[in-house]
Amino acid sequence: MMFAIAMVAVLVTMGLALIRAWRGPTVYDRILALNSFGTVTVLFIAVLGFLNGRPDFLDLALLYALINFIGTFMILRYFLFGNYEEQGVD
Amino acid sequence: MSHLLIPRVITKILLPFIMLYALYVQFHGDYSPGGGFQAGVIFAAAIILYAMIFKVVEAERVIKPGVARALMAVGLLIYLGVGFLTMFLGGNFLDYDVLTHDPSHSQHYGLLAIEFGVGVAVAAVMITIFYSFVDPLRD
Amino acid sequence: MNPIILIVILAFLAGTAITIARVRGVFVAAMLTGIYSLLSASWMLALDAPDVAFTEAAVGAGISTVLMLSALALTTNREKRPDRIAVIPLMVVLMTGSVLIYVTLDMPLMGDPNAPAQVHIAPEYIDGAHDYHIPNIVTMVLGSYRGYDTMGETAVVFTAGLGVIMILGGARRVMSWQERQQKRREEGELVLEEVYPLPDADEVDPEGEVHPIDDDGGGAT
Amino acid sequence: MVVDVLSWILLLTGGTFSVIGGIGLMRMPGFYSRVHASGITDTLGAGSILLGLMLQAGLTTVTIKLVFILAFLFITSPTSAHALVNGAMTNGLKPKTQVQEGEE
Repeated sequence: MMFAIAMVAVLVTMGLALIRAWRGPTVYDRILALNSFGTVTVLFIAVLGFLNGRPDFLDLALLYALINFIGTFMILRYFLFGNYEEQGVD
Repeated sequence: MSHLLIPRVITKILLPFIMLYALYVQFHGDYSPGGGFQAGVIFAAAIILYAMIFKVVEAERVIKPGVARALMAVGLLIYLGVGFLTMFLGGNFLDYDVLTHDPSHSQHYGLLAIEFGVGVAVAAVMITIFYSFVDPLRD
Repeated sequence: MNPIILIVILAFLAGTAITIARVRGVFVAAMLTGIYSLLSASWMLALDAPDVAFTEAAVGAGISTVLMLSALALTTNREKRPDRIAVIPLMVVLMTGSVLIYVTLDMPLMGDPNAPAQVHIAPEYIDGAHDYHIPNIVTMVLGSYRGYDTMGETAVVFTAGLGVIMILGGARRVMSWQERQQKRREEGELVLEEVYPLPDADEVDPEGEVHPIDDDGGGAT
Repeated sequence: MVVDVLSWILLLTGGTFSVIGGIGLMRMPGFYSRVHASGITDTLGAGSILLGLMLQAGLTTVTIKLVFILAFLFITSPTSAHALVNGAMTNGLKPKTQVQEGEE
């Protein structure tokens, strides 16, 4: 039961972060939403394992945290610290 | 001062753990999700992270482009080599049972060997593709 | 609970796909593709396929986003706005989609014990993995039963690497940047120092922290 | 029993703060205030939920993995947020000081 409640909270947060990623309005908001979404996905996997009674797949959560970090930095590196003229509102 | 100071410090701290995690995924593939392909990708991601947060030149000092190219072939050759080894020992191509006396151990050894080959090949290919993509930008 | 999770995630996937189709910034689209991959990996995990989810997260969300961004850095940032709505491709997509949906009606339900895959081949895999004491059946199937297929896949990855080398990197790119710079300086051909001042060996910060090259975008640009 | 109650409390707190962070990410005006909101999800929300799960798992490998995940999240997400804000600031995104009409 408690895992179900946590799962609902996690799914709602995922949805809210996704809506921010869909709507923008600036690129920075989208990157922020991506970062937040990644964190919530890690939580999603952890809670899902407990909800199904088989918390064996936490390796995946670790991988997601890692990929999220790398992905965010990759985007930042190309987008913000690169020499691109078109930043800001897209 | 560079904008990337804090990311650099954090990346320095994290990189060993990322690589260790890649090795865990590589060699624990018999027991948990994962295997050579995923491990190779994670390892390549670690190198790419290093190249992006520091510089591509720095990463090229760690793994030279030529070495990455050679490892591409080496990975595939490890896989093929296991196949030919089993043929040499009297079995069929990629028939691991002949590797040792115990079939269960043979399976484990064979899987470890081919997963290692896959991991090396995938990591080298990803790093090579990354180098090829970023290289023209610098000139 | 699980069906609800699946439906919610599928709804998220649909929304992300629509957003990808609507945005014009190519970088933003690549980023949203990363979100899409992460979501589909979560969906696969909810369907009890952790190995596939692992691959999807590592490859789809990680490496392919990275490589996509690196490739996009070679081109422009903006997608061209199409002159008109392309009718024929839309028709093709809609028809293919409806055919696929129609086909799924004939497929066995998820988890159906009488599905051909479950009665025919799966028991053999499970018995084999049990006999050989390998807990992860997926690895077992990949390495042992389908060893030839996996070898082919490795060869495909290798070929992909070869293809990229042949298209993007000529023979000269085997040298690292510094070696090439050195060679050019020796040949008196070109001096890039004015653009990217190259530090001498003894001027390089031992920590490798700050190089002049960094401040205008560094290696990425 | 005590452990169950504790993990109920932690999971509820974590869930609540996650949703609060999500709502903030959704509703806050301007980019910089949204960073603040997402920080709540990343730290208090994630931390509480993972702690609650740890209490449920007991002393097993699962707990160790959860500790690793928590440590990883606590290191990486502030770094990402820092780099993001730094990049936005460098690229000249001005903080929003007033809510303007007709915008969200």
